[in-house]
Amino acid sequence: MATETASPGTIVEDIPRKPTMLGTLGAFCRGNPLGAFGGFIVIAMCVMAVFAPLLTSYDPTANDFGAMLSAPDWEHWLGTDQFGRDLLSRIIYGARTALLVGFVSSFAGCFLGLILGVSSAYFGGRFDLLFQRVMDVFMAFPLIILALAVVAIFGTGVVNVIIAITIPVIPRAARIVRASALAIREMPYVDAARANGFSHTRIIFRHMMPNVMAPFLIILTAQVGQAILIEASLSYLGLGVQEPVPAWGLMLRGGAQEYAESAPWVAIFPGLAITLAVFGFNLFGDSLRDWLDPKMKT
Amino acid sequence: DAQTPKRGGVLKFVVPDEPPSFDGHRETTFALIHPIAPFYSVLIRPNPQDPDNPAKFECDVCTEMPSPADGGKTFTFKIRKDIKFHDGSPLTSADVLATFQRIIFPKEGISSARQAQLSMVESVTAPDADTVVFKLKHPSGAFIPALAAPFHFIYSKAKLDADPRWYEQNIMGSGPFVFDVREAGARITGKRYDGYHHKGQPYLDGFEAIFAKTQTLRVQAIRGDQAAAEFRGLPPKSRDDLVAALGKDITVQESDWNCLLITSPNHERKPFDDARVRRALTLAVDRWGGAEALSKIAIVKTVGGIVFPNHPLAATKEELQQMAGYWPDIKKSRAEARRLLKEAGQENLKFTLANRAVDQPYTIVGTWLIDQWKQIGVEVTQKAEATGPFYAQLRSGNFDVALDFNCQSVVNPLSDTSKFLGVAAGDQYGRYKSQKLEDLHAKMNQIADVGEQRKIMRQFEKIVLDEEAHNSISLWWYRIIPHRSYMKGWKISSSHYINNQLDVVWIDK
Amino acid sequence: MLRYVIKRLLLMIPTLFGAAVLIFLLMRTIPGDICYLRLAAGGGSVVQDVLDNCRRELGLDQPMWMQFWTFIKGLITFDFGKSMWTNRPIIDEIALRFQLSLQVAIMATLTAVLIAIPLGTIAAVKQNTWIDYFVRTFTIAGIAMPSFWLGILIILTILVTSKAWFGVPWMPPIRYVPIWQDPWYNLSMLIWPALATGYRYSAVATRMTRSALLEVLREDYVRTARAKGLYEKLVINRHALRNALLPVVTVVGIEFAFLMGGLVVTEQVFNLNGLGKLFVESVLNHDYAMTQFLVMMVVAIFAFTNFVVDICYAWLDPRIRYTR
Amino acid sequence: MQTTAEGAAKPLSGEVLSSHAAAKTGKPVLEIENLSVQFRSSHGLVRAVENVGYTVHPGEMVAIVGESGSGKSVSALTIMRLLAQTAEITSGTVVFDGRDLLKLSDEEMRRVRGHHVSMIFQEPMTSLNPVLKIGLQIMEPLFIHLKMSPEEAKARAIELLTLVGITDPESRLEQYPHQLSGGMRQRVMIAIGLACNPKLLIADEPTTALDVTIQAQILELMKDLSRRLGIAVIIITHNLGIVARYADRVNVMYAARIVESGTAEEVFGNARHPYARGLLSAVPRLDRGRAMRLQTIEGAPPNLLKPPEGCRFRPRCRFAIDKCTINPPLVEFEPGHCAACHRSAELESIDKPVAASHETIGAVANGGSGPILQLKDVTKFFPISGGFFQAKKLVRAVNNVTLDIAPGETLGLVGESGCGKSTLGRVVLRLDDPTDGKILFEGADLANAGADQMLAVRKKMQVIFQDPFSSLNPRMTVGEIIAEPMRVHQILPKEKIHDRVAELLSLVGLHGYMADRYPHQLSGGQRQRVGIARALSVNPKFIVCDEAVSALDVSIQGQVINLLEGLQQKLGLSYLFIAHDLAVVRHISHKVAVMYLGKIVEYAPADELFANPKHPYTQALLAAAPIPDPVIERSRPRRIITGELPSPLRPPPGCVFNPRCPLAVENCRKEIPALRELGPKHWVACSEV
Ligand SMILES: Nc1ncnc2c1ncn2[C@@H]1O[C@H](COP(=O)(O)OP(=O)(O)OP(=O)(O)O)[C@@H](O)[C@H]1O
Ligand SMILES: Nc1ncnc2c1ncn2[C@@H]1O[C@H](COP(=O)(O)OP(=O)(O)OP(=O)(O)O)[C@@H](O)[C@H]1O
Ligand SMILES: [Mg+2]
Ligand SMILES: [Mg+2]
Repeated sequence: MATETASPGTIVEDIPRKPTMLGTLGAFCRGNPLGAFGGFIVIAMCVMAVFAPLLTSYDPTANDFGAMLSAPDWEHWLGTDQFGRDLLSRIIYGARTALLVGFVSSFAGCFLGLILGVSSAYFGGRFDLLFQRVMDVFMAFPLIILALAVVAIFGTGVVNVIIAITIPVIPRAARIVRASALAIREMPYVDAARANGFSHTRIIFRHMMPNVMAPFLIILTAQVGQAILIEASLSYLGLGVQEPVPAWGLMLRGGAQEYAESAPWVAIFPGLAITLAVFGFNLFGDSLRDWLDPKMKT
Repeated sequence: DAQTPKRGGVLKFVVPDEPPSFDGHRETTFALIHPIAPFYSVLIRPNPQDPDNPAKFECDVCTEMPSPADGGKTFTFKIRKDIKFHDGSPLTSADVLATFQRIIFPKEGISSARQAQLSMVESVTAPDADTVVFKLKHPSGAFIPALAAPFHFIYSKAKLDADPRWYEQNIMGSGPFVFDVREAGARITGKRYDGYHHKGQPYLDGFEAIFAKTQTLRVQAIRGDQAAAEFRGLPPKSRDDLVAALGKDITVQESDWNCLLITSPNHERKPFDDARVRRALTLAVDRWGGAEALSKIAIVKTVGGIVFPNHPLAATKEELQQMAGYWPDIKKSRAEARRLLKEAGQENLKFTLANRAVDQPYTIVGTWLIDQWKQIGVEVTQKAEATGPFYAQLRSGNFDVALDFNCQSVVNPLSDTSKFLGVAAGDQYGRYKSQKLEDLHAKMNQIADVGEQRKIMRQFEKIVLDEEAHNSISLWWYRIIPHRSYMKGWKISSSHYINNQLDVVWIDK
Repeated sequence: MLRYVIKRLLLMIPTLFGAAVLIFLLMRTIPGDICYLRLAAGGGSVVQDVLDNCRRELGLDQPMWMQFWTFIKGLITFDFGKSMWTNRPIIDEIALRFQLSLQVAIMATLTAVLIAIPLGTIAAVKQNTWIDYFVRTFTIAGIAMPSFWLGILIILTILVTSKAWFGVPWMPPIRYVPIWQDPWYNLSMLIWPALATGYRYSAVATRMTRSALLEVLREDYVRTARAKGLYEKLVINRHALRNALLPVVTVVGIEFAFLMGGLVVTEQVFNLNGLGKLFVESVLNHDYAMTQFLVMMVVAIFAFTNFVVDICYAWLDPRIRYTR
Repeated sequence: MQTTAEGAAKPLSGEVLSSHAAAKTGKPVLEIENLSVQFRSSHGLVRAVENVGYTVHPGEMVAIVGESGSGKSVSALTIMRLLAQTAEITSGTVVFDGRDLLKLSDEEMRRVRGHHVSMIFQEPMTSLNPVLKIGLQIMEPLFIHLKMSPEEAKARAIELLTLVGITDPESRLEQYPHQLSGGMRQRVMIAIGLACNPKLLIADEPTTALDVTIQAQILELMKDLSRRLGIAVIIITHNLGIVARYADRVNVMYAARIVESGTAEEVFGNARHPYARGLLSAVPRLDRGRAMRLQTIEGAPPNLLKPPEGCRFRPRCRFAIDKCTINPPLVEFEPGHCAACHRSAELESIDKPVAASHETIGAVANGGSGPILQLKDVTKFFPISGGFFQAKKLVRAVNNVTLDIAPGETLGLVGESGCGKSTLGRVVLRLDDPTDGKILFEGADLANAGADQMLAVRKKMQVIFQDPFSSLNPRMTVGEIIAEPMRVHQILPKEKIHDRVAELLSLVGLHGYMADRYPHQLSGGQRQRVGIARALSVNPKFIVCDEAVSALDVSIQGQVINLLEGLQQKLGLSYLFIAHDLAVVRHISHKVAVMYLGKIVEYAPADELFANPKHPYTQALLAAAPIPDPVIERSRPRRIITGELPSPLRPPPGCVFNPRCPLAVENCRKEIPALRELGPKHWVACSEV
């Protein structure tokens, strides 16, 4: 019977099953305590953003001149700012802005970069060459100037800040994605797809894109953190989201400058919020990188 | 100060911005005055020891303040004979003439920023070497204050003849200090001019104007003694911090400031074409309560009308409280505001406030206003932008409501209030036209009697702020100058443009 | 080799041209007007004639293509023209700022490298121990802190501790003096931003060192080196680190280029009169000539740094150096 | 089993040391006893090596063979104590020269490594440090262990390079690894290993990554050195041919244990463990034709995370009995020949070759119509942007190839790595466009076919790639992978696709339920079957098999070859079968073309070619390929070809083979020989035969 070519009965069934979600999660946490910590921060932040109204009873924009710059106490856990607004509630609502800007801009930017990068690698040749030149231009272009110009053109406000942050993300994402897509393009399964006469779109979307997810996820998470930081910097330069919208960078603009010493909580807490969030995303992305990189596995 | 001034020392001070050129006739920014004014003399100026007194202009290069002749239409200035430019050439009436010709009647290719303020001048002549005569088209109370503007540096005719634009890139005046170096973006320094015509002055060996964009940094520079002062004005909290940190080493001078923020609804855009809506917006604002709170966090303080608060032409508190938006009872005001909105069918009004992206005091006041409007159910978002795009927006009329501002040097209400005239004046962005206002303004400008002027001014103010609510005024600015106590002889004024020649300033270390 | 250099230099041209087109269009899409901005600084009124006059002087009344041509011609002939805002030659305007930016960039890069390589190495060697975790946390914290916040904290700390220790608050100088004129003064000003920036920038380089080294440590030749019975120190330093540093060089090079043009926020915080500040000012002032020049300069520096990095790479890596 | 090496082997030179004499008399250099190693992983403990023990004597070459993952490398690395940090040695001793290596301190161990024991690894391309000069890398151990001065070290390095047969050693010292060819690099590795005159050399798959001709050169060298210098060698490989040709003793490992050990002749001639027997019979033989099906071992190796109870081979064993649930000990049933099987004594009698294994393969179902595929002067040049600093160059990957394939026929294409086989395959599939020439598929030229025409052709022409791991999209389930072409090309109505997938799966010997799995959940052989099923999904007439079995373990390779042959019989498919393993090609092909540096040098019916190779290169290739039978091997003449493969960037002028050709004459350097028909359908491109 050993000679029968295809006798299903003899195939040993002891082969790896797809690991469960929970199992994967557990493995990730065990292998990357730092990454798990980062992930925890990220999740906490999302929870904060979603359930903001439940977590605080203060209106983040309501002025209260009776309680200007009051230090942290039982009433205002993190104190108030110069308008007497509750800092905790502004930080909690600020998570919304941060996540909105962070997620939307990095998702939009990374996805556009993904499509461009993969297409460029797939088509290669002249298209790739031209594309690379364009990417070079954008890469070399000072990021903050690009953002500055976009905000100057479209004006301030959340949407425009998102646009401003998204544009520089595209070439960065595209470049990284392209690098791995070039390797994927040489994979036999892409050749097999081509040999099957599948359309370019199908090969790009169905066969290549899902396989550059690892680098994609990594820059995605890193970019979320980066976007939050850029948003803060833009606010600091007076170009970002505007008062009275609760946003972390903006809180540092008015606050950190004048009250950093006499009312340090105004500067400390939003700064910590940004740092912690960016820290969380980076830590998570970093560990994801280690985890997804087959070479890193011991 | 009873003390006798000491000589010596270099005064370091910080300036928030760098001037684009050195030409005072052409530029309008205080950033030019702070580092450049010490190099030049002017014809007349506010008294450095009492800069806010409207009656106390004093001569710089002239011998004495002239009395008006010809029914207030002719002013004859005698020029001092002992004045030399820094290059050694004598300063004569020809130089003064050339200077004011350039300012009032600029030749093709020359930019003059304050031509309009001196539009009442018909001619300037110099009959002899030490006489300059100004002839006006009509008598005007605005003339002398306009003439005393700190930008009217006296240039050398010889230099102007050789190159009318020479002064844009070069400095050569007859002021207390001689130009030393300019480091692009970093600093401008001057050395004492020994041949200065006010004898014994200046007291300083020199000065160093350091450009520093960030406000916190300027405060800290004073604290760390990298600079003795900043002459624009710092927020109250910074003052308190400096006082707390430095105690007697810091001296604070404060004054009302001839600057105001103006809420300008765009009359060409619905629903702001409706006076009821505009009135509702001004009624919602609690100026009396806000003044107290904002003065702790922003460089604004005094509640006022369209005239600089301490000026004789300004409204008194009682007069103010008659006007919409200034009523003592804010509840009543807001109730009225809601009623008006309802009447106009704008209960759910939402709009965008166009503002300058400058913290002090623009965005802070903007943020406060937004909260005030929220109290009558109006939802406002702020769009704060860099000055360039901000102006572009105002000029194109592509905005709902703007937070415009008016900042003048020498207090001169007759001229300053032209800001509230119709579109013709060019810098009134509310886009309304009112013949009535124009007539009132013209009338007010052509009579000499202060009592009459005041009456017309009240009518004018009532129309602008209350009846039509073309504009509304938030709070007047408040200038706080904390400086190192060793800097002496400098007196605060109502404008960051004036009193910055530094000839009377000295250091006591 | 020469061929390659020429080819690479020629390849910069399309990049530069692309950047030229981009910045030219970008600047002109930003609403606002340099003349108005200047004439209305105090909120006063502006006469149309004066405005037109100013525009004419700056050549802003000319058709777009003409303005573009003037710009490109200037670039080709190395005649960079005058700043529209100050009307002074651009070269004079930037000389001092360039010096400052260059010095900060060099100091920050050095700081970054001095932090990154030892930390990255130790983290890789001690992978998944608390040392590794500490290094990663430390470096990631660097990029996570907003630079302006870090800057403010640094200045405040200096002020407060100096007051506590010496009785008078001390503040780093706010005015740049070239290092050869007064090294002490110069360093006491620039060391802070350089440290802050270097720390921030070290994050990427540390991570790169760590991951490159981790990869290299799994390479066969490292195993070979161990199999030869070499001392562990030799294995790491001679065999592993040399290979791992190649990608780090690239990253550091690119970061250096970014530093030359992108220190906008840090410069504001420490009042550095550098290119970043000039950049922001000229964009906000609508100083087309200056902005265009600066962008072209930064792009050129970027392209050139890349080129130098490649050359270094080739020089460091014999595989590239001698390819056939 | 007393057939000694002296009798059969033809020593190349130097002093001859009888390995068996030493084995009998001398003390072993290395004695491993009861060694167990485990790895901690996120999924649990992997017992990679269990109770392994063997001895090695001076001058002896001991081979360790076994399926991939059976613990060969781990057991070797344990000797060097170079295991990953996650490894734990749970028991055992490794006594080398009287000392237990496992008990030495790190520092003492370091002094042993490279000095007394050295190791050579599989990948010559990556085993040398790319940024250090060869000289330094050879001299390092000399400095460290022997404390030589630079001059002494240099002299020794030159001596070593000469010893391993590298010409011009002095200037080589200044070169970097990338400037050497793969074979030379491996020689340098050997030189490093020999630097301090070690007593034991461990070679972990030292030639797997090399071309067959180069592989033979390296192994000859090692064998020779071992004899001359009395060095004990442990060689790890899964190439049984190599074992047969070079090894004195063989240890067969299966699932972390040694299941059989003995002299090469014993194990090959008289294997006592069913796994060893299966392994041997699954190898296609160069000396046997296409007549028979291969015997295979069904199933996949066990998962070491939870190995089966008792005998680990039990689930795959044809002879398993109840007793096999008890772990069989390794019993020495003849002196020096041990096996771990309860039934090893009776194995000889019960393992009668099954009838099926003699089942012949049916005749070619040639419908008599014209060839399905004809290549005429097909040429493919790649312009590459030179090196880093250089101008563009042309890689002449395929140069004027003319071939044809009839329906139902298999054309084998052999040649060393980089000779252009894959490129030819890709050009046929139009994955790359040919530079020149005609590709006639069913009479229509594809070289210039438009998109529509190609689409039609693509349904008749499919491909199976070498690497089962990378030729399936890891993000799609098996079902999706197989169904996709049918769905996209609307070959079947939607509702029928599901059934067709199941049908295809069973056709290639997989279960229907596997359609829901992802590729990583399948074993290598199963994955390759999925690849075949995908190729079959559009009912092709012609399949390009580009090294379709090269990456598979011998036992699985046998399964796949049998499957391909079966399908050909059933469906009348034609194959272009690309491989470098001559035995495999011999087994499966009707016709064979031999390629060298982009050119076809010989082209003939398979049996004719193997029986009567004409071209000197073909002859060399056949000579270099070892046959897994020590008896035959030792009687075979060795004609090891010398020289390195030239670069396709700069092919030599004239006949591309001339620099390595024993027959080369002056004319060969000038004229490019054309293909001549020397016998019936036997074409050769050589002017000297
Ligand atoms: N670092 C490691 N961590 C976990 N498991 C490992 C590690 N190294 C090897 N293994 C496992 O140990 C077992 C034996 O591996 P080993 O490398 O010895 O196999 P091999 O026989 O050399 O195979 P191949 O022929 O593929 O080289 C395998 O199951 C492998 O997965
Ligand atoms: N896309 C390409 N660009 C440049 N050169 C190429 C390209 N593809 C293949 N080559 C070169 O063409 C030659 C033939 O390569 P090919 O892959 O066909 O060899 P092969 O015979 O299949 O080798 P192997 O047995 O290693 O698979 C090689 O020298 C290779 O480097
Ligand atoms: Mg192995
Ligand atoms: Mg191939």
